[in-house]
Amino acid sequence: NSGSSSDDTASEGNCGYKLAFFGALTGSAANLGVNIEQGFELAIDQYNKAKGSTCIEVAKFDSQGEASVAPGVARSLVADKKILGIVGPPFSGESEAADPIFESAGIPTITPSATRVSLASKGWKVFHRAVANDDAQGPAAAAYIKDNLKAQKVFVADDQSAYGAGLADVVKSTLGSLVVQSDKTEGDGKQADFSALVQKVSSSGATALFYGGYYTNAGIIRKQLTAAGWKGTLVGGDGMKDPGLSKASGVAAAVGTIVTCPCSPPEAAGGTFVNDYKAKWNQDAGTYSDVAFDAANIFLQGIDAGNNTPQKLNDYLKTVNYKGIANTYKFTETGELDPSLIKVWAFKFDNSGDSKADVEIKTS
Amino acid sequence: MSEKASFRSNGGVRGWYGRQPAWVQWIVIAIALVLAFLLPYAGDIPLIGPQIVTEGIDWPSALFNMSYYVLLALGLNVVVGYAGLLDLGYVGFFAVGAYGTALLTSPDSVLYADTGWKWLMAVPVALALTMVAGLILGWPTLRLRGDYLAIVTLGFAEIIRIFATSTTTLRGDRGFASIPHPPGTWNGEPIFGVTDAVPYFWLGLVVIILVILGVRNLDRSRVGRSWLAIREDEEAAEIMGVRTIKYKLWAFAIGAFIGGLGGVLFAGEQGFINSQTFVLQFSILVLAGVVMGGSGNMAGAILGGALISYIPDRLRGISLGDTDLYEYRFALFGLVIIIIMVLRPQGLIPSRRRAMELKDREKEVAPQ
Amino acid sequence: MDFSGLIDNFGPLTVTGLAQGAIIALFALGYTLVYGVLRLINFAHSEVFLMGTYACLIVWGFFGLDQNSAAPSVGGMLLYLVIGLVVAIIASGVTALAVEVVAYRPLRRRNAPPLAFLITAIGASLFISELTGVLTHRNQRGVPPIIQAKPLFTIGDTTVTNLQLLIIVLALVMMFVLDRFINGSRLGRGIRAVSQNPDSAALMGVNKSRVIALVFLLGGLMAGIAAVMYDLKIGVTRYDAGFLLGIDAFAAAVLGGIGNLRGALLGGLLLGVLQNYAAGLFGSQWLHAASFVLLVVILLFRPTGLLGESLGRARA
Amino acid sequence: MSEPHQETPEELDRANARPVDEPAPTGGKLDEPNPSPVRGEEVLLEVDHVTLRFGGVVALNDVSFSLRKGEIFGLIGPNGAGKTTCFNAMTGVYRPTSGTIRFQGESVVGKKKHEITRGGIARTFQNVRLFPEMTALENVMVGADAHHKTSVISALFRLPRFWQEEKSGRARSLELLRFVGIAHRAGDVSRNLSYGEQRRLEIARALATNPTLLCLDEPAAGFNPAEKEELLQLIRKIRDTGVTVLLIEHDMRLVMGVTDRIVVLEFGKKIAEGTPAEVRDNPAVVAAYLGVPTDAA
Amino acid sequence: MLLEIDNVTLAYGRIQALHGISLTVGEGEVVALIGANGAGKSTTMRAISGLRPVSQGTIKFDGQDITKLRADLRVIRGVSQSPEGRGIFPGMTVRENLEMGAYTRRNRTEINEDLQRAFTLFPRLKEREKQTGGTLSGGEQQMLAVGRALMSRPKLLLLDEPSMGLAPMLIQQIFDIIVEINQQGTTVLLVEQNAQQALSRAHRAYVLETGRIVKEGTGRELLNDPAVKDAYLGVA
Ligand SMILES: Nc1ncnc2c1ncn2[C@@H]1O[C@H](COP(=O)(O)OP(=O)(O)OP(=O)(O)O)[C@@H](O)[C@H]1O
Ligand SMILES: Nc1ncnc2c1ncn2[C@@H]1O[C@H](COP(=O)(O)OP(=O)(O)OP(=O)(O)O)[C@@H](O)[C@H]1O
Ligand SMILES: [Mg+2]
Ligand SMILES: [Mg+2]
Repeated sequence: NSGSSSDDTASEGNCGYKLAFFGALTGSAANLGVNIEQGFELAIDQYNKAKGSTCIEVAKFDSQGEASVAPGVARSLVADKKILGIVGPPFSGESEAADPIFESAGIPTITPSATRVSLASKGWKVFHRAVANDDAQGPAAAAYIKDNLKAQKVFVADDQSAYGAGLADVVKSTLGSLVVQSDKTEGDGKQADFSALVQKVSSSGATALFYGGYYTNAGIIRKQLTAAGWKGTLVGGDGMKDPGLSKASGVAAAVGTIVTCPCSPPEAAGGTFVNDYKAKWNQDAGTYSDVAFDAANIFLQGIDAGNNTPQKLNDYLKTVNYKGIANTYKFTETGELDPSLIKVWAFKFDNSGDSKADVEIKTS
Repeated sequence: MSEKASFRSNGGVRGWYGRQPAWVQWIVIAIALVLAFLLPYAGDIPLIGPQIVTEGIDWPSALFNMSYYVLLALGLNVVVGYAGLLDLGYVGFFAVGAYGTALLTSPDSVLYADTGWKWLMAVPVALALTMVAGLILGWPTLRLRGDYLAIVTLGFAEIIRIFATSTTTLRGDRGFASIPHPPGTWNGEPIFGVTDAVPYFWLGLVVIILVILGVRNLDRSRVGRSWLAIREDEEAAEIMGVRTIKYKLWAFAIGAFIGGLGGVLFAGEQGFINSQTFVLQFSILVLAGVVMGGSGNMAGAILGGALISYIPDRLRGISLGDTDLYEYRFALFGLVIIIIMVLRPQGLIPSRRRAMELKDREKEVAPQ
Repeated sequence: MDFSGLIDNFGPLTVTGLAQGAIIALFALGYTLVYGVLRLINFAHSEVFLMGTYACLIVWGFFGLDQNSAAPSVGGMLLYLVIGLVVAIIASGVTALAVEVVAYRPLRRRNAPPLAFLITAIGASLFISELTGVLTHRNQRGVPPIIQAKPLFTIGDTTVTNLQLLIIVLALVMMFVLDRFINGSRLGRGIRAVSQNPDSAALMGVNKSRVIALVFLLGGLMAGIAAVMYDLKIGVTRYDAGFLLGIDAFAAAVLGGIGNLRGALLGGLLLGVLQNYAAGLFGSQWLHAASFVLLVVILLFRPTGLLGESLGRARA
Repeated sequence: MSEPHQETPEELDRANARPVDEPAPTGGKLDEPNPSPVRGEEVLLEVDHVTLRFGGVVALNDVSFSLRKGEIFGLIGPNGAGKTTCFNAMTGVYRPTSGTIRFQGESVVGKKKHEITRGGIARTFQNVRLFPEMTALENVMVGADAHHKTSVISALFRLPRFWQEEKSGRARSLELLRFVGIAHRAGDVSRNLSYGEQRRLEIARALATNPTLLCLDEPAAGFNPAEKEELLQLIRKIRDTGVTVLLIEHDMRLVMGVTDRIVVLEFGKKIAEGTPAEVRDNPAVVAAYLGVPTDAA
Repeated sequence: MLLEIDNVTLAYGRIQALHGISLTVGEGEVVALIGANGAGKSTTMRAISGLRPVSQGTIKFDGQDITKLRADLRVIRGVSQSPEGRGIFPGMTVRENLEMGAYTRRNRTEINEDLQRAFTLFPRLKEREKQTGGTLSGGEQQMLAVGRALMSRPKLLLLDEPSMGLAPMLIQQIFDIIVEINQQGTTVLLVEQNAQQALSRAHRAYVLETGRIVKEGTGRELLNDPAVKDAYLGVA
């Protein structure tokens, strides 16, 4: 019955619709999911406040970040006919499992963080990606290592996740002969003793270690490297851009660690996002909180413009050109961010325990 | 009077059922089957329905998930419950079934150029593969006793997972996408689409029924007797002429086959698999389900298998005060396991044999 | 395969492997002790360890120490270390006893079949680790630098740090003490008696319940020590730390012959070193796979582990 | 009283560790004259110079004897003399260190346990080893299955062979339960049978494998005098159906009353062989085993 | 009365092993319990020592009800059993096995005295002091079991078939030892298949058949009872 009544209530002022977050809210991958959800919810909150009523409702769907759970959750999402758009899914694996369902239901998605290249090549019309894919980030990280760190010997390792391994492979091939050795570890939560990796890094004489993986493993690795007396720089991708890294390793060990991110520093965008976020959630904005905030605003702008069906909203995304706090967004035919808009920044961990914008990386 | 007495001594639903004439039993079975097939519409029952169906996860999808958990429980029940071989790595067979399907059908597979089969074509090959995997696991472990077998099976499952994660052929976390769905069309639409999980559940149900029939046939035959004899006293069994090696291997192979069925269905419904799904906790959970339900009894295994999938799903969206219990679902689940096992060490629906055994054992506890 | 990776780093890989193996061995003792007496795998032992890893961090937190603190002086180091050990031992011991009382004792009262014990243990394990996960938001918790790793001496191109030495020596000492206790003391004899013949032990006046409690307590004690060493070596703990290392420890106990104390030590050290070699030779992603392959191969030839089983026969 | 030698798990492990499926050492003694000549009757089982050592213990020391078809043969001797070990060697549990055992002209050494059973040797155990959680009928049917050919496939699809064998196996098992006198307990779990019933059930289970030779290890243990008398009748009845019986027993009334011939072992060596009357009067046997009445000592 | 058993029943699962037996053992007596295999003799012993729970009836020791007492606490009160099948700790040395017998006692000098006494009673054990229990011969294990049971200085000694597996000469000896122990003040309840020997040494005796006491009397009375003679004393 929700389907029939929604048409009546929705017609006035484009209210009464929902935007959905789809991603991990519980489980071992919840940190990233919660960052994104909170950015997303903040945007809708601000929109509703401006309207003076709960115009657009927040719908949350917890996929646990697992591909095996995602389809069932996605089906329950598409059963809700009031939902016009989805922010998510955050991970590439769950995207593979859930996006076909969204595609078949015709609900537009904007993912703030699923960076697997192949997602854009499946012919999904509802797929949109608000960040650069792995192909953009890898060369940037390599360029930073070569140009800014000027490292002569680089060790490359990854956690075998699709994300981490993909990134590490690009870095490896871009750096070429600078890579003296490489290794792979087990994934997040599957390994805690990295002494073999640490030993290899130490004895390789490398001054930089690129680790393709998430901050959880990276924090441990950084700490064990420091304990073993290795003085080089740890470099990683956006999966490591989280204060959790320094919480594990200790701030002192984390200082100087470089993370690249296909996003601009939110503080650079001016605005009040950073403070608003802190005020609402009582914690600092995390990785991709800002992109999710932007993604939600893109949808809200579209709804405001009268696109009150998933179909219309999806068509709207084809034409959008939105300047948000993290970036300016314009999507290509396949749903990728327009290449001209892709920026990759390097962030550096400092004494605050968090990463601060360092430089924008130019990959010529 | 005597009727009543015998009711008490052989009480409960099972006692009642056992005393009915065959045609009543058939009607009961038929009604149960119809109800099972109607489960996706349980939400439409007034009052009770909303209490049953899940929130936050599509109810038919939850049912489908239950169906492959039930398959896994049924298969593990053959290995652990019937043959008494403690297997802590059963998820390995589930993985082999799913990967077998993916390798033969997914465009991401290295074999795609040569195979690129439809789902249905891949099924028999994938299942044959799991049976071989069962034999490969079974053969070297034949000499091992209970707890040693447990760690070795656990190790095998981990080796399979690590292998899947770390070799390029099995694509690790990248996984296999676009695995085709089962075939068939209805009014020009494919029956097995992406948005509606009901057909998948029905398919799962049909497979479960076939498996139940098959396992029941084996159980009530020389094969089941041999398994039981092996579990009770392996050497005496062999001296009585039971080919223990052969039947242990069959137990592994049949268990693997059923687990593989689960994997094949899973791959066909998801369309995407990667190495993240096949973690150790999964096996341990299924084992907990089998024992909790009542190991050695199919009804118990079915209930246990369904519960381990259903309980966490049903805990979605339930809140106590301000806290959403969903986050606590596995902690609560652990608690539920302890409570069930302490109250019913023989399982929720034990086999008659086990129930009796426990009753006897309880009387023999020395003063404490 | 990277033979040079193994050969070049052979010494350091051995030493770090021994240190990791010593932790695994201490952890494995809990499995072996309980198995020796009750013939059951205490699946919840991993959470006994987990509680130890958190307890010392919490108490260090009371002293204002966290992952960002500066390293304490030598005196402070000893003080904190002892306090951490004591608290971790208590926490692990209490957890072990609680598991015994809540999850096992009711089943023993009912003479339940062995599989039932395994499943309640799994339930207890799930409950404790998941609850910890929720309460810590599944975040990692960093460890204060109680011991600043410093090279102590060098053999060839292999440096041994103070921490590595501490871990290995502590494990050996604890093993020795435990061995003496089990074989030399009256209570230890009681434990051996129950493991060899529970009925006869009762006829000698041994209180079986007390022996069982003692065994859980001893296992908890060793796990507590292992937990502190783990914290110091790894530098981080998390709600699933116990599960992860627990599988290694269980494998080590079985490898050495579950129920055999010295087997646990041997199995732990062997596993730790082998994992490191495998990581050197094939890459770190194969380290667990290698340990399971070793386990399978050894069990094929020795179906009851390297030293055979039985707590009672630990002597032989 | 007897001192039951329990086969502890460790011992069994040790025995299993010995590869039983290595090729049998063929002693080449077939042409040599038979050590215990059989007067024209068919030899069923031939134990030929069998020696069996456990580490330092010599459990059987160059033992030879042979059984003729259709007789009841007694095997007696003090505790630890090697009687049970002899059974174990015949049924494939242990492998002789040297010597051969031939059954119907074929060596059984190195054969698998279930092959030996299918070949026609069945046994009971000194300490009852039933399948405790299975019913009496199921226990016997496990024995009957030894000669069934139902495969997993025909059981799975309920092919005609399954129905046929299941039906005949059940009928035969019930008949055997009746034969040993416990048909009324067919549906009871064997653990709940009394000791005497369990021993009978073991005999029924062994008979179900359709043996040519039935080996009974102290079947009268646990029987009172009246029950022993019944057992004596049962053993005769079994023999009358054409089954040869090999009997280990410490109860001399039973042994002397039922056996046709007896071999006496001591410290693993054969010290006497002959009819019950001959053995009873053999001074070596009296000294080693029968002894002087205890109250006169 | 040192031990009073009143109407005790006991079941193993569904097997009723004891159907309401009553018996008494007076201070300083040797009481024998005879009966066929499976009659319930060992079960009676297990009920007294607390290894099995009784389903009905009471057991009083030294005037106190011990029916629900844990086995190890009964040892402290003075009940000690040499069990059927001997129950040796196979991985412990002979000495350790004997010391296990004194587990509930603390006084080292007394324990050492008793250890010496056990070695005097069974010189063979002294020879084997450092050998592990599992490697002993059957007869030696039996001596060890009896010696171990004495180590707790029991008021009541329960011996379950102590002559089992012993050579004829040793059988004679063990019965002599029982008499000697008894004369030193220990009450003995003796289960024996060797009825001839048992009855001739016992003050009183009970005959057990399928879980019921069917006869009682002095040792000599039963020795001459024709029914007993027929059933339990027949030809060797
Ligand atoms: N697996 C084994 N390892 C070592 N010694 C063994 C083993 N099995 C039997 N023995 C020894 O072999 C000898 C013969 O044992 P066996 O069981 O054949 O005796 P038996 O004649 O059947 O005696 P009983 O009348 O007590 O049953 C004994 O000394 C026994 O201790
Ligand atoms: N653990 C057990 N489980 C089931 N039944 C048992 C158990 N122990 C003994 N019984 C049964 O209880 C009854 C009494 O046995 P018990 O051992 O007391 O006899 P007993 O008089 O000591 O005989 P024996 O002379 O053989 O030692 C027998 O029927 C026996 O089969
Ligand atoms: Mg024997
Ligand atoms: Mg007895």
